[in-house]
Amino acid sequence: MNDFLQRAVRSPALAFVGLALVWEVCVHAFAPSPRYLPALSAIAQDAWSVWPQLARGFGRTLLETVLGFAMGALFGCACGTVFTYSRWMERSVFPLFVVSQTVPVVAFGALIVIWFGNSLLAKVMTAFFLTFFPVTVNTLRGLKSCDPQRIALMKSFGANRLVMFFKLAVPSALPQVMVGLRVAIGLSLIGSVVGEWFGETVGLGVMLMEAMNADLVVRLWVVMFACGLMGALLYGLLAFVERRLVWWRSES
Amino acid sequence: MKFMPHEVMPPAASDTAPPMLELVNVWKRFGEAQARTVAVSGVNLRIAKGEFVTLVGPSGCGKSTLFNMIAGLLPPDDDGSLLFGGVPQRDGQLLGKVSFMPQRDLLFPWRTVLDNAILALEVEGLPRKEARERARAMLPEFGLAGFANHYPHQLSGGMRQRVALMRTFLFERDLMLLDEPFGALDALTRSRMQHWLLDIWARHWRTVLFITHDIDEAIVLGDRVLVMSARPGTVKSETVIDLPRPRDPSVVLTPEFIRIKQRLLAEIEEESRKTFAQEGTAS
Amino acid sequence: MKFMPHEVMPPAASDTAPPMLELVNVWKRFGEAQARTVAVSGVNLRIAKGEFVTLVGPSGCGKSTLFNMIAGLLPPDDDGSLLFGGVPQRDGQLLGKVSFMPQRDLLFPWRTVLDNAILALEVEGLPRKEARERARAMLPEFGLAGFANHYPHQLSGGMRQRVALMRTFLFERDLMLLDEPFGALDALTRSRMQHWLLDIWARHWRTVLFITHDIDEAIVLGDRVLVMSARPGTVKSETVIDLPRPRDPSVVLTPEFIRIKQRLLAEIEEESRKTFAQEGTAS
Amino acid sequence: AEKVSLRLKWLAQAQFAGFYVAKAKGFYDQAGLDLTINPGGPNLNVETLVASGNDTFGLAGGTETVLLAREKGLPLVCIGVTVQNTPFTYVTYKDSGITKVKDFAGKKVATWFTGTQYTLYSMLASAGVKQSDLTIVPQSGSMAPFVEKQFDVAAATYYNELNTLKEQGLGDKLTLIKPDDYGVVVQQDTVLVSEKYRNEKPQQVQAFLTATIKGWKYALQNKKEAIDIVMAAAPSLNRAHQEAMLDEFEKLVKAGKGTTDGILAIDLPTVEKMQAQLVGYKALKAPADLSKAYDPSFWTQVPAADKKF
Amino acid sequence: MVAQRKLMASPVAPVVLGIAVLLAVWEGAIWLFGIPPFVLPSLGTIVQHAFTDTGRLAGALLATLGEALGGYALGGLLGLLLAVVLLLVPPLERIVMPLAVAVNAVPTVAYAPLFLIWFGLGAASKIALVALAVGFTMLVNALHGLKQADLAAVNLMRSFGAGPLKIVWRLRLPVAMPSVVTALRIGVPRSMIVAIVGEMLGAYAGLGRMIYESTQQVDLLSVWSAVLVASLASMVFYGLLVWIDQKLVWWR
Ligand SMILES: Nc1ncnc2c1ncn2[C@@H]1O[C@H](COP(=O)(O)OP(=O)(O)OP(=O)(O)O)[C@@H](O)[C@H]1O
Ligand SMILES: Nc1ncnc2c1ncn2[C@@H]1O[C@H](COP(=O)(O)OP(=O)(O)OP(=O)(O)O)[C@@H](O)[C@H]1O
Ligand SMILES: Cc1ncc(C[n+]2csc(CCO)c2C)c(N)n1
Ligand SMILES: [Mg+2]
Ligand SMILES: [Mg+2]
Repeated sequence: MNDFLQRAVRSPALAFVGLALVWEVCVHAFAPSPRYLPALSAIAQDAWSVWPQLARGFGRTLLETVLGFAMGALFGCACGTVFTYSRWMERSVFPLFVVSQTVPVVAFGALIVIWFGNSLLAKVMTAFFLTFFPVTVNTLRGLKSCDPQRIALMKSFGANRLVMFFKLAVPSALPQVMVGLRVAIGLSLIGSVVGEWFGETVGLGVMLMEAMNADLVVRLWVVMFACGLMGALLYGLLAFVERRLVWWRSES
Repeated sequence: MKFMPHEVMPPAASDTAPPMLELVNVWKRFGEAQARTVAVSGVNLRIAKGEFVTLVGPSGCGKSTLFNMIAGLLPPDDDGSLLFGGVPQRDGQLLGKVSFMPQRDLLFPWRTVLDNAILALEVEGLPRKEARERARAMLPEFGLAGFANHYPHQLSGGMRQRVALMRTFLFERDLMLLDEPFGALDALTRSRMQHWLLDIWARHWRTVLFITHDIDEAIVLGDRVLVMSARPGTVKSETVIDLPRPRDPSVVLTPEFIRIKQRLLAEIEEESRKTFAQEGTAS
Repeated sequence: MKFMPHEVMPPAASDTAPPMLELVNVWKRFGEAQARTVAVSGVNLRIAKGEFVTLVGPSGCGKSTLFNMIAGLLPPDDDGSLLFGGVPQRDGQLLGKVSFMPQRDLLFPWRTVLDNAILALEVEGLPRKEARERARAMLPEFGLAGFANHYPHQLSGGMRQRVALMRTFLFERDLMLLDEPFGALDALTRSRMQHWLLDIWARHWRTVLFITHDIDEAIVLGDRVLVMSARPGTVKSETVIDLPRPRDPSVVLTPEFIRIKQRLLAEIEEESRKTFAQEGTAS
Repeated sequence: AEKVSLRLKWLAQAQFAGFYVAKAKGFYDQAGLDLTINPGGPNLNVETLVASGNDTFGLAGGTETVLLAREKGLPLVCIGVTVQNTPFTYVTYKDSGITKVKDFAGKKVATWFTGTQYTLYSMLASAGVKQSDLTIVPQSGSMAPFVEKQFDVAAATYYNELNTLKEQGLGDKLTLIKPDDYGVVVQQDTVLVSEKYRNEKPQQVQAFLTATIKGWKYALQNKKEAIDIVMAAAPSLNRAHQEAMLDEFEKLVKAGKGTTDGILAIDLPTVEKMQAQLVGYKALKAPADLSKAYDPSFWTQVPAADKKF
Repeated sequence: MVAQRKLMASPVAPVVLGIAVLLAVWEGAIWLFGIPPFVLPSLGTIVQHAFTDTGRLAGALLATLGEALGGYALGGLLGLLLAVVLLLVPPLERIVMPLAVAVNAVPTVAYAPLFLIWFGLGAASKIALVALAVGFTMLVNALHGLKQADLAAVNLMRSFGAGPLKIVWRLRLPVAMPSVVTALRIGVPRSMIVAIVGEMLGAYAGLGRMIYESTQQVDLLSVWSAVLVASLASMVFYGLLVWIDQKLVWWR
């Protein structure tokens, strides 16, 4: 019991409760315009008033995010790998990746709709588009930073490229790849939300647009909290997987 | 025991069959211009199948570099050539044919002791289960019983070296290159490992090239002891050790042994002194 | 030379002043339940100021762990205590007071030889320029002349060890902990470094604790030789070496030396044998 | 039934009540159209989507957008205009002392640069104020900077931004400076179809326009039901805001020809006037052939009973 | 033959080839599928248009570049700093990381209205948005990198009496360098795009404003040329970074 209490005190949850309290008290004490900072209770109330749409939107956006992330992660890892082993591919394709990342997808909503229709796919593609780049860069860096002496050792065992890749390169790169994935999961969420601005009817992105259009500041906060929650959940899940996958202590 | 000037051939079979390994005028230079280091210079060497050759020399003289070239990990400079069974070897052709133990242990931090040991077997394609069983049986002999599932960061320096040693022994090849394999071991563990090595060498008619800083070890183990000169490292002398085998540890007390040892020591010291005399430039 | 059973005090000053370092019933256990390894068990030890104590023992017996605790890097288990100048030391209080050379060289790959050597000086706050000058002057004595601007990956194993050694020597503290500092060096380089160490020890009245696997080295250098038992490691015996100083390298041929050596060897071998006898569990 | 789609210029809201009502009441079905309403969004260019054939019909920007799109070679035709008067006004705080366009001189005036800026230019011209006499700054979607008094004057649509300001209690603190009062009329919310579709399937175009007009008439006669229908399409909207929007929008739909001729009437003389202004500001290189850009023939054939109140 | 080998080895050739392939695919698709110019204009016309409008483009690019660079520097610095602080105070990490993750998961565009209120329509709001986006990537990467230091090396530093700050400065930061550079790489196109998207939602100047307004006025060629300019700028920016990177990790 005591142990439990101690852990509860030290857990971040308590800090969050504290933070929320400070927020609420400050808003009541200083009464700033809700445009700057609405009360937490007001945000909760507003969330409650639209919870069925919120729940549906959350589910929809989650689906888009996860699908887009999965595609982006796979593609990113694959590209990072190809770039590691082919300098030529890296030099010729990588700059195009950089270019692609500067293209503001939001500006090309019409093209997205023309190519992918008013479908789930369109949102998944925008999520994918934001996801693959950080994964590629981190995979590339992870694979390239493999200890040359260990590579030499594996070579002396007559390891072919495939064996070398799976037994040495992948475990060496894994920690760095996971970092890429952690950065990417948030971007994937952003991608799907923005994707929903292209003629979607359900989703957090739609609610966000509506709130912005009607200047509903409190609703804006509700959607922001929903996005933050989803992002944190997905990130937490990823961090959990990472602890399972990368358990060893680093030794440089 | 005879002392032979450099370039004289090793004994026995060497005159008839082509040597297992032959180095002709092998060079290795690192860096450019001012920062140039000549690590290995004009090494000529013949090693017959089944020989046990030990290599001693001052620290930094080029021993590990030579090994790296023989293992196929480092291309020699274009001047000379490297022959294996009489056939010249091009870059990397020797990979997978030589069991090589590098000076640093290079264990993989994400693999347990057991899985580090079977690394080479896995590369060869042996099923993991079978490989593990073979390795597990060896653990007690390497003083690692009970540590099968430990990770490298949980091991002592000597234990790490023994795991690396196991990994090398499990990768069974005709030519073994061992770079200071017993450096971090205490006397008894060291002599145990020596026994184990000699046993494998004798039973499987392996060829062994062995770097050490311990002259006793070099003499007790070797058919021949090569002394490398200070940088730019080359083979300065070869000494055929014709002490009878099996050699008892007490052999170190025989006058013949002591004579060899003193001569070798003097030679190495001469070379070592050169290292310290080199002022100002990396030769 | 007298052989003393464990717990007998070291010679000289020890009866009057408090010892420089005192370990009382120090334990260290790693892991939980089944996977538990008792690395150090109930070590009692007193080291007087100015003493040179060498520590030998089978590989994996807990020597490095003991050093880590003395250096303040690893907290001992709660059972015992660690006193420095008679004062009990809490966690980490010894940091910065002991010059410690770890078993692995731990050079920083992004620093040149020179900058690796001055690392401790920089931490102390010495201006880089000055620190570099001091280090540069030492390079030839460490056989590293001309390698000031090389990076660690361009060095041989022994050269790396010498850089680590320089780094430690430049960090001047009353107590030095050296964990197999000469393991990767050839005979002459080793004896040079030994000389250097003895010189520093004598001139600056330092206290030295020194781990080695080389019994000759342990006897030639030490005022006392401690033998550690197999895991769970504890101090099994202490031998006061009263060979006169300065000791010539030829001392190893004296009958007295040989007698000590043989006894110590026997002891270590007995312990080492236990390591190999341990079947199935990590004690 | 023919599968067709309509692309709106923005998300579902009361501004588009006519379409949602027509769909919910089955007007499109009865006309043999299986219509999907696709919401719009920022940067979702309705003109491109209709011109490329991705959507059959579009509810797009105003007169200026139609003309600009035509000039860029988009094969679009306008078949109806929803908003008959300029739907936006310039607002300022009463305490700023600004009451007319002449007072803009020396002030910071915000406007949308989405075509709306030409309205401002025209207003300034008609009042004899030079553009260089004031600071014109771009305005974003949010009215916050105006509320924060970062500008003296800002643009606001009657049906949305102005309501937002009113909801924040600023209603009676504002002065409105209306473009229409200066003879500048910009009709908005044009119904577009591609030339290709118009030529190939005129019956469907006719059916769509008739049903849409019926929808608008029904919506404006049954506003509560209309709001119910809109709210069903986008449940997280604020009902009061939508009701206010429909009230204001009704005035715009019924203004000018909207009442005299009927809902969605095309007022070509006004368009021509706008075109002249755009050419004057070099937004357009040359006057377009309005008979190609506007096709009132479908609207004409809508029975008067459907389009007149 | 030799000339050909030389060409293959040159670092520029693959880049040129990559771009050439992109061009070929682009123009080929227009030709093959008869894509009308309002859906996808030919690159030739875009470039041509860009040259007729250099004044406006240059001004817009300058504004955007300023915001992107400012936010990039600020975010990179703050992210690194925060990573160091979190490393030094582990309990803080458990509180701040989930918060940072949640903050990062909210789409940039959702902050835009708030940031426009808080920081105004000028460059400050965009700089803040960019800093937020780049800062998080840096935080995650740098924190990972800082933790990569070998425990034994940390202990060595401790034995020299080095305090946490000295250990960070002399050991952890150099170890983290590759990770930091990875974050900087990901940050380049991201900073540009966030600045652009921020501008689309409200700005006095910049490529984003140009893109938004041109879209609304169906001036699609202007949209494309603005995007082209943004992409070229980030490619140059990225190339510069790669060059610095090669200088930075000199010890490999
Ligand atoms: N972090 C750790 N976790 C678990 N076990 C450890 C850890 N560190 C050391 N050990 C165990 O403690 C024992 C003693 O290790 P230590 O490094 O002190 O040995 P040593 O005497 O220095 O040996 P060597 O001469 O081989 O270096 C070993 O069995 C080792 O496995
Ligand atoms: N990659 C490299 N770049 C530059 N110089 C190198 C490189 N590798 C080795 N050297 C140099 O080559 C020389 C020989 O190194 P090598 O490792 O072969 O010595 P060694 O005989 O094994 O020494 P030790 O006994 O100390 O391990 C050294 O002077 C070293 O500095
Ligand atoms: C003709 C016309 N132009 C601009 C707006 C204002 N507006 C509403 S939403 C939005 C985009 C925000 O991302 C803008 C600028 C309007 N209502 N009507
Ligand atoms: Mg070596
Ligand atoms: Mg040790």
